[in-house]
Amino acid sequence: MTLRILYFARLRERFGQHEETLDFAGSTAADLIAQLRARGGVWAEELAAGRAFRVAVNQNLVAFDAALTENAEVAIFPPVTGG
Amino acid sequence: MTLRILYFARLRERFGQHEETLDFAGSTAADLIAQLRARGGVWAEELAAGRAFRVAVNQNLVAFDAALTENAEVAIFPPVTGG
Amino acid sequence: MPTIRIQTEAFDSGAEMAAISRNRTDIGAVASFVGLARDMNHGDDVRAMVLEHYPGMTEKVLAGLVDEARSRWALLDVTLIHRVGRLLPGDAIVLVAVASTHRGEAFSACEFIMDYLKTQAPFWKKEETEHGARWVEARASDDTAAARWTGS
Amino acid sequence: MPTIRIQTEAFDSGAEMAAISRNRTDIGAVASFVGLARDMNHGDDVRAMVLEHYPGMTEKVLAGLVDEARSRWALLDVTLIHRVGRLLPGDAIVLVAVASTHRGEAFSACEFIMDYLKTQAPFWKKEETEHGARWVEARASDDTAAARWTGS
Repeated sequence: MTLRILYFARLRERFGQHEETLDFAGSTAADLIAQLRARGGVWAEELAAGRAFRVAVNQNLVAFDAALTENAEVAIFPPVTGG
Repeated sequence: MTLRILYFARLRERFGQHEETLDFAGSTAADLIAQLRARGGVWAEELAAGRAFRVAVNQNLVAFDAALTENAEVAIFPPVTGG
Repeated sequence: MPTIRIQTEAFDSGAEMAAISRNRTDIGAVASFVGLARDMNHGDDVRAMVLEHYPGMTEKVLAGLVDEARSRWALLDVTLIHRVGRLLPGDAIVLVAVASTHRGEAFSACEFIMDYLKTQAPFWKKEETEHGARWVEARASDDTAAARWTGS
Repeated sequence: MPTIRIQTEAFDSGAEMAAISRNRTDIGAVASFVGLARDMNHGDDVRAMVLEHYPGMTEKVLAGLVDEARSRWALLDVTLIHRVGRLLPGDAIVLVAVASTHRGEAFSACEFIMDYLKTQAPFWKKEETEHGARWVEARASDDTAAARWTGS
């Protein structure tokens, strides 16, 4: 399936991009994280197990076992710090 | 001893006075209430056991067993309803 | 540093709340509360209300409440204004604004001051309704609210 | 009826808070909170901060928070304004104002909205300090604060 991936804040800066379109063969958010982590470097570092980051699918916060669907907008970002 | 007694809100209206100077032979706030209650009429009614009213001595809320002292300013009033 | 006022004049709650953080850069949080005169109470139209107080004791109680709040929480400033006299529906009766570094202290102190003011400060409200004037009765829920802050 | 705004422009928190009860006589209580940019954090001078957000999701989350508050408490009106972009110390970042008949609902709803906003709404702060720029880390105390509202 095709996914639109968005990065925010520290992750956007570390990854050097705000947005990408990705071909994805897995099924859950956890699978996507594993695929990104496999890129190594800052990807492996920032998305390592134990690092705090959040995933939203179609603008809703989800647990890592959430299923992804064709053309979903998936956002990956650090814990929020507004207010 | 001589006491200055103040009444507020509903009690001021029912008693028809805001302030009086009183000769007092008792010792506590409860004694004073008993002396006022003995006047009968609205005094007996408003200060009856079980009616909700408060006593302040020299501008501090006190329990009914508080001792009164010469020239004390004693205020008797309904439960407060500001804010 | 705290501002405490009892006054017959109307006050501008927005301006008072804004003033607490003006020209300061160390405040992270301002929690505030405004109590207003409503046009309805216990099902009756209220046309106006008159607030009576006990001059002397009121000032003492309000200063004591603010001191107590400042001893419980790290506060940067407090503003407390209470009107007395005749008020119309929509008029602000009371304002409590509390400034602090973080929001937890500001919220707690603001609510604490209001809860104690409601049960300790010698103010009384008389409402003018279509059926005549009546003194507002104290609410048991206010005692319950104030009791939250003891023994904790 | 609720007002929800995300904006780069500064806002006048006093004017916004006053506006919520203007020309109304049914509101008895307005609880509000203003979060401000401070000149100091973790011991360092902060010269400015930049607030980033996730356009689209932010609007959705804030509307959801306000809806949730309105389903939990009887509220008469809510105003929620959050700035994004570059802010200077002393600038208001966020305003939450809640109007209700009685103060308990207004205080609870205001604090609830802030607690959830802090942990759910996609905003991120970056501080410019004397040692360079740094992303603000989430505080565990914010998760604790938000957890108070679940399971009660």
